[in-house]
Order: sequence, then C-alpha cells, then structure tokens
Amino acid sequence: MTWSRLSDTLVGIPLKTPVIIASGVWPYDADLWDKNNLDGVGAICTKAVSNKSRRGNTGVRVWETSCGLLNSIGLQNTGVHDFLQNALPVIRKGGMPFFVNVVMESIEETQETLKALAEHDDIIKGVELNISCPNVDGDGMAWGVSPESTAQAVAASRSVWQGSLLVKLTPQCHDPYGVALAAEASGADGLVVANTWLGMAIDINQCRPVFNRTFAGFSGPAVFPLALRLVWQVCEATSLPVIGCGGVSTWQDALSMILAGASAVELGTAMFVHSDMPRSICKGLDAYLEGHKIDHIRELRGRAQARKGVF
Amino acid sequence: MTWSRLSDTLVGIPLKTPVIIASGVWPYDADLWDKNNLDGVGAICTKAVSNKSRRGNTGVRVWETSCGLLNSIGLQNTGVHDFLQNALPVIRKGGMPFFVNVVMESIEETQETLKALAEHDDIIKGVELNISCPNVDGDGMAWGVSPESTAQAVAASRSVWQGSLLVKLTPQCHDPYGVALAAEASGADGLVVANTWLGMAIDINQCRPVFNRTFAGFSGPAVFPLALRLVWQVCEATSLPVIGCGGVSTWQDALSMILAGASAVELGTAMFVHSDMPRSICKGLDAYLEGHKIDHIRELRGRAQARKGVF
Amino acid sequence: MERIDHNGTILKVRLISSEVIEVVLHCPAVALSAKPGQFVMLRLRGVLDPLLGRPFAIAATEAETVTLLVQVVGKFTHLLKTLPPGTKANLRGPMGNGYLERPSDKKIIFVAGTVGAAPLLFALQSFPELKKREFVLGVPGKGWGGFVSYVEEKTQNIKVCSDDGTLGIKGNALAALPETLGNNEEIWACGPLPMLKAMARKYIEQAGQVRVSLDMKMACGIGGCLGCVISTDKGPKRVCVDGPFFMAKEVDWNDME
Amino acid sequence: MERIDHNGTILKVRLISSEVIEVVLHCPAVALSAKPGQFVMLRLRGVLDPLLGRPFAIAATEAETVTLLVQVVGKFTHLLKTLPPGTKANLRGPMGNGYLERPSDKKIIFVAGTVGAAPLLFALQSFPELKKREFVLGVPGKGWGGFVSYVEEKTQNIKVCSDDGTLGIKGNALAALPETLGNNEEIWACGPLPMLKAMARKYIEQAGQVRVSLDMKMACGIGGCLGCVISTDKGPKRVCVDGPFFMAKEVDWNDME
Ligand SMILES: Cc1cc2nc3c(=O)[nH]c(=O)nc-3n(C[C@H](O)[C@H](O)[C@H](O)COP(=O)(O)OP(=O)(O)OC[C@H]3O[C@@H](n4cnc5c(N)ncnc54)[C@H](O)[C@@H]3O)c2cc1C
Ligand SMILES: Cc1cc2nc3c(=O)[nH]c(=O)nc-3n(C[C@H](O)[C@H](O)[C@H](O)COP(=O)(O)OP(=O)(O)OC[C@H]3O[C@@H](n4cnc5c(N)ncnc54)[C@H](O)[C@@H]3O)c2cc1C
Ligand SMILES: Cc1cc2nc3c(=O)[nH]c(=O)nc-3n(C[C@H](O)[C@H](O)[C@H](O)COP(=O)(O)O)c2cc1C
Ligand SMILES: Cc1cc2nc3c(=O)[nH]c(=O)nc-3n(C[C@H](O)[C@H](O)[C@H](O)COP(=O)(O)O)c2cc1C
Ligand code: FES
Ligand code: FES
Repeated sequence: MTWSRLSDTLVGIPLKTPVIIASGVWPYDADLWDKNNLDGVGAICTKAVSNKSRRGNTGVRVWETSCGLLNSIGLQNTGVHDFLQNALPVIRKGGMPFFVNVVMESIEETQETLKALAEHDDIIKGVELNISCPNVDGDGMAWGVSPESTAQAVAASRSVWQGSLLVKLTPQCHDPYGVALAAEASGADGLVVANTWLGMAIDINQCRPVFNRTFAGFSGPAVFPLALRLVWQVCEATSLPVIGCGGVSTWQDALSMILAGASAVELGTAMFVHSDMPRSICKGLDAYLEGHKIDHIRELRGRAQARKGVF
Repeated sequence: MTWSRLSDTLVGIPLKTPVIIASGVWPYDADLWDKNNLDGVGAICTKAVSNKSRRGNTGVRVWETSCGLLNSIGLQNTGVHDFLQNALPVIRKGGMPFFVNVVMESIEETQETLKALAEHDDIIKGVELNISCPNVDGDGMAWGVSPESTAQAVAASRSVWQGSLLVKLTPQCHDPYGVALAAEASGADGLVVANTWLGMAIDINQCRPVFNRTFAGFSGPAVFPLALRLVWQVCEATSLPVIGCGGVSTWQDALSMILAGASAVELGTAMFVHSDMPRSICKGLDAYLEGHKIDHIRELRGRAQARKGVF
Repeated sequence: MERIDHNGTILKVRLISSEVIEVVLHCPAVALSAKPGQFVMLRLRGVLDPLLGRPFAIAATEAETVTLLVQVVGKFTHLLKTLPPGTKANLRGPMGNGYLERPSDKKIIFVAGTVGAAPLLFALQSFPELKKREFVLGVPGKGWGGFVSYVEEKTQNIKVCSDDGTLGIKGNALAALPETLGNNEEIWACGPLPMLKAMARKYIEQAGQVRVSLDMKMACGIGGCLGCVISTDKGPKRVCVDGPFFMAKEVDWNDME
Repeated sequence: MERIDHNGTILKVRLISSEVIEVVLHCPAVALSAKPGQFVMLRLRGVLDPLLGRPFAIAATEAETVTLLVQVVGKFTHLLKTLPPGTKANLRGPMGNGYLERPSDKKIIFVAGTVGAAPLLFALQSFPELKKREFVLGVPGKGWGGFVSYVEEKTQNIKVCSDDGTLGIKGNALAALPETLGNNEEIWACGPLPMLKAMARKYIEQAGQVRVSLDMKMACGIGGCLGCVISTDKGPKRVCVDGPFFMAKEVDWNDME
C-alpha cells in the first residue's frame, strides 16, 4: 500500500510509514529485508553494531513476564567490519530505509565504528546511537543517565558522522528534560525514547536471579504507560523529532505516542508477537484519519500536549 | 488455615501470613474486615488517611493498560477524625492486623494525624507512611524522591508516633540506596517497596491525556519486574524488614520477592483480579516449602541475594 | 471470597446485531442471587490481559445461567466475541446496591439507549406482574435491527427511536417520552451519558421519579478503589456499590463529564 | 508476514497423561509445509498475556491440522489445558532449519525423554519406509502410563525406561542404549538437557552420529532476538533457526548449563 496519509520525512529520510522496527529484534535474512515483504514498515533499525565483535552474555537471555519481556543479550554482534561486509549487502538489496544502531562504547571505539560506516554513506543514511551502554572510561554508569555524559557521547559521534543521527535515550536517566536538551545541543537530529527499563526476575527453583547479570532490560506492552510518559516529558523539552519506543503494540498505542508529540514509533517486542504488527498499526492509523477526516498524521503530532492538564 | 510455615512477626506485629492487602484497594465493609473471611491475608493497609478530608481528583480515575492499571484517585478520604469514628470500629471488630496508611502532608498536618492515631494505640499498632506525596512546603517534589526529604519526613513522624512505623517508598526516587538508608536512620521500622510508578495514558478520541493531572500511578502485574529489581536494590542497602509491593499476583511473584530479601508482600491491583488471591498465594508458598522440605518461609528470605551475579 | 468472585463458563456467544453479542454464562452463584439493576465484572481465567473484570448489567437469569448483552467496543469485548463455549470466566458479583425494586402499582417507563436495555429487560423478567409499563428503545439506526428484534422478542410493545430515522421514530429516545410524568409514573433509564443528562434536564422538576444507571470506569466493583466515584447531594458516592442506579435527583450532573 | 505467522484454531485438547495434553490445531499453512524436527511458536490471539509464542515440536500433521504433545508445566501450558475447541491461536512457523532428513539406509535409534517423543513421532510418520529403527522412551514413572500407551499406539515396538522402575526397565533412557553405535547407526534424540548431555558424553567418540534437539528459551523464533544462542564449534548458533536439531559433535556442551 502507499499509505499517503502516513508517509513523511524523518530526520531527512523519507519513510512510507511512521512505524519502524526497533533495534535487536530483526534478523538479516534477505526476505525479511525485502521491501516487497514489508508493507507497513517505514524503516528498520539494525541489531547493535559495535567496533569489535562481542559474544554477548552467558546464561538465560530472555524471560517473559506479564505482558513484558526481560532480555540480557549483551549486544552480541560480529563487529562493524563484518556488518559492512555481510549484513550491509543484504540490507541494501532489500531496499528498505534503515538506521544502523551503534553501541556507544569508548569515544575512540565509537568514532572508529562511525568512521567505518561513514565510508558507506551513499548507502547508510542514518545512525541510531545507543547511549544505554556503560561509559567504561567514566564512572561505569550508562552514558545516557546524565546530561553531561549524554552531551559528551553525542558531540563525539556528531564530529565524525555527518549523516542523520538519532540518539536513543535510556529511561534510567534521572532528568529526561536535561538529557533531551543535552542531546539536542550536541547535534542529535532526533531522539528515540527510549531503550529498555531496568527490571529483573528470580528463578524460584535455583533461588538465584534468572540472569547472570542480575538485572535485565524490560520491554513489551507492560512498559507502554511508562514510555508514553517519558515521550511526553521529552517532547515538552525539545523541538527535535522524537520516536516513541516502548511497548507499542496496537495502533492506539502508536497514535497515543504521536498525540503526545512523537513523529514515529519503534516496535521491538511487538514484532515477536506478530510479524504483521506494522501493517495492522498502519491500517488502524489510516482508518482513524479517514474516520476523523484528517489529511495527514502529522496534523495529530503533539495534539494532546496542547490540551494538557497540570501535573 | 493456620499457615504455620508462613506466620511470622513483622515490625513487632504477629502476622498469620506474609501477604498484606495494600493501601487503597479494600473498602471498609464489615464482612471484608472480618478475619473469618480473610484466610490467607496477614494484614490489611487502610486507604490513605490525611489530616482533613480530601475530595480526590476529578475526571477519569482508573484506566487499564496491558497487564497494568493507571490510577489517579487523589487520596480521597474523609480525614483522620472520621476514620477514627467510623472506620476504626469496623476494623477493630473484624480482628485483622492492620496498618493505617498515613499521607505525608506538611509536617504539622502529618504530626497532627499521627497524634490523633496515637490516642488509639491500644488498637492501632502500625502506621504505613506514604511519602509519595508532594512536599508542598519544599520544592513540591514527592517527599520520597531524595534521601534528605525522606529523612525529614520520617524523623518528624517518628517523633510523634511510638508504634510500628513502615515507610512506603516511591519508585520515582533517583537513589534507592540513599533513600532506604535515610529512612532507616530516621527511625523507620520497615520499608514498603514501593508505591506506584509514573505513567500516563492518552484518550485518542478526545486527543488529550486520559487523566486531568496528565500523569498517573501505574501498578499491576506489568510493573512486577521493576518492583522486584527495586526490592533487590533496597534489600542490598538496608537490614530493615522490607515489604515487596508492585504487581505481585502469583505465588511465584511473592516467592521471588522473598528470595530477593523481602519479609512480606503487599497486593494491590491483584485484589481486583481475584479476591482469593492471598489464599492462592499462601497455598502456593506452602506447597513449595513442603515440596522442598523447608520448615519456614523465613529460611528463604534473601536467599537469591546470596548467589547474586554481577551487574 | 465467596461473596465476591465466582467461577463461570461461557455457554454461548451469539451475534444479535453487527455490534452486539448475547453471552450466556453458567454461574449458579450469580444466577441465584442477582437482582435487576445489578451487574457483574466479567474476566477470563488464566490470563492477565485483559487484566480486570469489565462491568456488564445482568440481562436475564435462569436457574444456573446469567445472560449479558454486550456491545463490542474495545479490547475485552472484541475478544469475548471470538470465544467458544467452554471458555472459563470469572464473575465478580452480583454487584450494586442501587438495584431496581419491585414497584408498587406505579407505571414504569423504561428508557433504553442501545445495550442499556440489558438491566431493564431483567427488571421485566423479574417483575412479570408489572402491567402498566412502556418501553422506549433508542438506537443509532438500521445496523441495530437485530438488536431491536431481540428486545421486541423479550418484551412486546416497544417504541423504537433511531437517530437517523431508519428504524421507528426519528430522534433519540427522549423524543418518545411525555412532556411531564404523571404522579404515579417513574422512569427507569439506562444508556449513554448524554441521553441520561438530557433526560435529567427534561424532567428536572420530577427528578425524584427518574432512576438512571450510570456508567463509570471501574477497577474493583466492590467499593475499594474509589475509581467510580460521582458527586451527589449526599456527597461522593461509588457507582459500583451505591449504584449503578441512582435517582436523577441525587446526581450532581454538572460534575459528570 | 506470510512465512512467519499463521492463524490457527484449536480443534481438540485431550489429556493423555496426568501432565500431558495432545493438542490438535487447524492450520493448513503449517500443516502443508512442516518437516520433522521443525516446531511452531504457539500463542493465543486477542490476549497479550501470555505474551509470546511458546515453542512446541510438531508431533504429527494431517492435510490441514497440526498435532502437538504438550507437557503442562507453566503459565501458557496450564492455560492451554483448559481451552475449548474453537479457541483462536497464532502459529509462528514451521520454524527450524535443523530438521530431520530422510535417512539413506541407516538404522535410526530414536531416544525420547517424555514429550521429547513429539518430533520423533513426526519423523516416523514422515518416513514410513524406515524399516531399521529402535525407539527408546524414558519417563519418570507410572504417572506417565497414558503417555507411554499413546506413543506405543503411534509406533509399535518401543523400549520403555522409567526412573523408578514402575514402567519398563528401571533407569533412564540411556540404560537401554548400546555401548557403542554401529557405523550405520544414528541416534536422533529429544528430551531434557541432562539426558542429552549424558548421551553426548556416552557417545563422545561417535558424536557425529548423534543428533539432539535443544530446548532453549526463545522470544522470537526467527533468529532476531539472539535469545536462544548456543556455542558450537562453528561459533554461536541460534537454536530457533540453526536448530533445533544439532549434531552432538557440534555443540559446546560445557557451555550449556
Ligand atoms: C454498571 C455498568 C454496567 C454496564 N453494562 C453494560 C452492558 O450491559 N452491556 C454493555 O455492552 N456494556 C455495559 N457497560 C459498559 C462496559 O463495561 C464497557 O463497554 C466495557 O467495559 C468495555 O470493555 P472493552 O475492554 O471492550 O473496552 P475498552 O478497551 O476498555 O474500551 C472502553 C471504551 O474506551 C474506548 N477506548 C479504549 N482505548 C481508548 C483510548 N486510548 N482513547 C480513547 N478511547 C479509548 C473504547 O473504544 C471503548 O469505547 C456497563 C458499564 C457499567 C459501569
Ligand atoms: C524447539 C523446542 C521444542 C519444544 N517442544 C516441546 C514439545 O513438543 N512439547 C512440550 O511439552 N514442550 C516443548 N518445548 C518446551 C516448551 O516450549 C515449554 O515447556 C513451554 O514454553 C512452557 O511454557 P509455559 O508458559 O507453560 O511455562 P513457563 O511459565 O514459561 O515456564 C517454563 C518453565 O519454567 C518454570 N518456571 C516458570 N517461572 C519460573 C520461575 N520464576 N523460576 C523458576 N522456574 C520457573 C516453569 O515451571 C516451567 O518449567 C520445546 C521447546 C523448544 C525450544
Ligand atoms: C531481544 C532484544 C534485543 C535488543 N537489542 C537492542 C540493541 O541491540 N540495541 C538497542 O538499542 N536496543 C535493543 N533493544 C531494545 C529495543 O530496541 C527497544 O528499545 C525496547 O525493546 C523497547 O521497545 P519494545 O517495548 O517495543 O520492545 C533490544 C530489545 C530486545 C527485546
Ligand atoms: C486504586 C488504587 C488506590 C491506591 N491508593 C493508595 C493509597 O491511598 N495510599 C498508598 O500508599 N498507596 C495507594 N495505592 C498504591 C498501592 O497500595 C500499591 O502500592 C501499588 O498499587 C502497587 O502495588 P500493586 O501493583 O500490587 O497494585 C493505590 C493503588 C491503587 C491501584
Ligand atoms: S469500581 Fe472500585 S470503588 Fe467502584
Ligand atoms: S528465539 Fe530469537 S533468535 Fe532464536
């Protein structure tokens, strides 16, 4: 379908729909990147790419909770050079708009990764910088927890990457307003709000945490009300385009994100529930626009903010 | 039933089971407080009690999400004097152990409330201090967000209330370790971890937030992995008894909380799902103990911490 | 607890109009004690999504069964429509103290907005000796033909109004009501809030003769959560335990959005 | 997407042992293309709890139906046990490239730990010309009598072992296996990890003749989440797309907890 009411340009990249597949959920199979098979999908974020290959975490990696999913994959990937050699050709052939999800490691490593990607900037138009990772040179906290380290990470990336730059925030920040402003001031073109929430599970038979690293990233429909609140807060702070991410799994969720101020949404866990979720969401959005005689989804962006209550 | 493997003393109060009904979910009907009808329930927390009566919030007050519930009741209650006159006799007659949930208002108001309760300390043995409410004399943030204001609230309450004092934390604190230590140092006998999480919902037909106050408190099974993580963190910080609260709705959830270090659990939203939830949970816990030949639930407390991984 | 939650089983889910299903459940505990005007909170067992029971008026009972008339509007009701017989359910209830009591020799004018007919049909079933009565049913239009036939089958002699005039009189249910009520007349009404509000306005002088069932979001159904509170002349009231039927006179209509 | 998710309907749920159900689903898309060793991720439609599909080996197919053998262990399987025919489901699959291929003229020794029999029964159904074979089934004990009969009915001539000796030979499935494998023999095994590990140890010299199906927690089933990754001699592999059957030789058993 053409989805004319839904197509728009996001951080300079034209997207057929505002529904993006989030990082870490979509494999590099040729047929899964073929744009002819992806009706409803606006773009895809790749699995995390780091400078060198990473083995990921040992032990249990995924655990379902009520309407939610805990994961502790640990950024397993084969590194940027293998990505360029093996994944990029598949991606390119598929013809979908995409963002390369880049792990914020040390500043040098990240810059190396981005420089390697920049050599292919005829194909790679956008990067999604994942700042939920620990700043090992600093205090070991995630880059995205404070405005200061966020600014540092984004500025360092911006200096070597000229293409579109999405910055993916962590919900474990204490000051979403400050972090959003810091990312904006340091050169982000858009913000993804947000990565996973900090949760855990316990194995009642072994009497120990399910995950070897104790805590794990929490996603899925369960977190939607939290993610929507965070999107609302960030949209109050910034005028950058915001991509809502966290628990979106119905068209009503996607619309709520847009009414809160988002320009698009990412779907992670929902892709595990049903692979046709993007199309169902687009259908629902389109029918809503048609029913309310609204020409384009962009007219709804942030509309709920205009009538907001007082906290 | 007698639940001999589950009964224990919590902050000086003997409880038949470690399953407590959380504040704000149980009405004052005589039959619902009659201990003969409450097999499996260890104690009940009352609805919030403030100094003067409060009307609560206008507009929509409850909204269901995937496995979760948003609420914006606004502490509606008839004030401490009406509580003492009308609710207390019903509670007393029922014969259940209970905690009076006290709203942390201004220091003076809170102290007045506690003094009024203290006049009935032959009946009222325990108070649960809810520090998720805004400190209107301070910066308007919730008392529980920082260690400093937590210390202030707890110390002020402790000075006028000699009975058992539970302090109910807010998950919106940035430093759970610091807050827990502050409450401990200021005289708390136990910590309830925690109150609701900050979420929101949007009414897609009216294009506005569902709640007049925009944000609302998020509870139910959806939040369990977050609450368990917070309980784990607090139990690492403090040696006070901790009551796990947030999304508990199966015996496996309750056991996970206990393995993480909790001495008991509170059930809020789960009581809306099924009124026999406390008994089902006790049955599950008891069968687990029997199956593993463990004499008393207290032997499992914190057992998962002992084998914890590295974050 | 026995007085609150009961096991039930879906026996039948039948489409009676494009948007309305009749649901018959096996649940003796509720069937035996239900009074007209009362409702149940219906939930599936074994899943936590949908999480909480949804309130539905009891539309009829037989020895061991309870019948509901459900409009398909959202998450739970869409799911309910697809469920086969044998599906396990939890029924919380019967709930509500503001039920409909056997009227002495009054004439009752029943006013139903779409599925608001449910509790009124139960009242008719429960008070068969009720001779003096009228029944007005408002629906949006033709799509509701199957529902109109259903109600007609249960209780002869109904006046039908439709917003677009494609069924019965054109206009909302109020169009079919007298200007003023006789001294010995009462209205029992259930339907969407705008209809009830309009009616309260129309009979403002006689609001002590008008009973309305209010539809508020509910989480617990037992008076615990204070989610369903309305303002009345006697202070805040919980629709789940103090209602769902209230005298129009009691209700602070300005406070109902 | 068509190759991933398919609508299905539960046709039958039948208890065959105290803890095992046979589930028959209508799902032509899966039934037509399934190969032995492949599996589906089964989920209910209309609810988000349970959230994700659960992996189950395909135990049999007919023209339009798929049969699963499900041990009732947790949240989803307890729910599944109570579902009536007509319940709507989503089947993701058939999944897995490490399926079982038609053996040339080898003798196959099937080794099943409880419901691990499922994919092996499907292999027997799919390769009816398979003459040289043995089938060893290990179960905990008497409670599994119904399941043993079920397997016996599908494939004559099975050797049964039980941990407590109450059914067949006392001991686990390994007790019934030869010390070494003949050159023309292969083992196809599916069961709990300890059984597979023990077998890999027993035939460490002949691990190139042993195929095992691995059971890892899965979120996506399509190779996207990297939740089901194991270590092999060729680096990390995803059980969902590279398995679920692997040569025992490939697997890094020390890394499997
Ligand atoms: C006492 C009482 C008796 C009742 N009796 C009956 C009865 O007999 N028959 C009957 O059919 N109904 C009855 N109702 C109403 C019934 O309870 C609701 O229709 C039902 O709860 C809907 O559940 P759901 O999960 O299908 O809809 P939900 O998904 O809960 O949605 C409820 C409504 O909100 C809308 N909605 C959902 N999400 C959003 C959003 N993000 N923004 C804006 N709108 C949204 C839906 O479209 C729908 O109209 C009664 C209610 C009460 C209080
Ligand atoms: C490729 C593949 C094929 C399979 N084929 C089959 C098959 O044919 N038949 C079959 O029966 N199974 C099969 N399985 C296993 C099956 O997928 C699982 O049994 C199923 O997912 C269980 O789902 P559940 O929701 O019932 O259990 P869950 O609730 O997900 O629990 C799973 C297990 O963990 C335990 N558990 C749950 N919570 C906790 C906790 N907090 N602490 C400790 N333990 C906990 C449960 O008791 C249970 O044993 C297969 C698995 C794979 C990977
Ligand atoms: C299995 C899994 C792997 C993920 N891997 C990544 C990753 O590599 N990089 C990243 O930025 N986010 C990763 N995420 C986070 C998702 O992209 C998304 O931000 C998060 O899951 C919240 O969205 P959801 O609720 O729609 O899943 C991963 C999530 C899951 C569930
Ligand atoms: C409707 C509702 C009302 C509540 N009222 C109060 C209250 O008055 N005081 C309080 O401390 N917590 C209140 N809470 C919070 C609960 O006591 C509990 O901390 C929270 O809901 C998390 O637990 P749960 O997930 O088991 O519901 C309320 C929760 C709900 C859902
Ligand atoms: S629904 Fe909870 S008080 Fe009425
Ligand atoms: S289950 Fe997701 S990669 Fe295998």
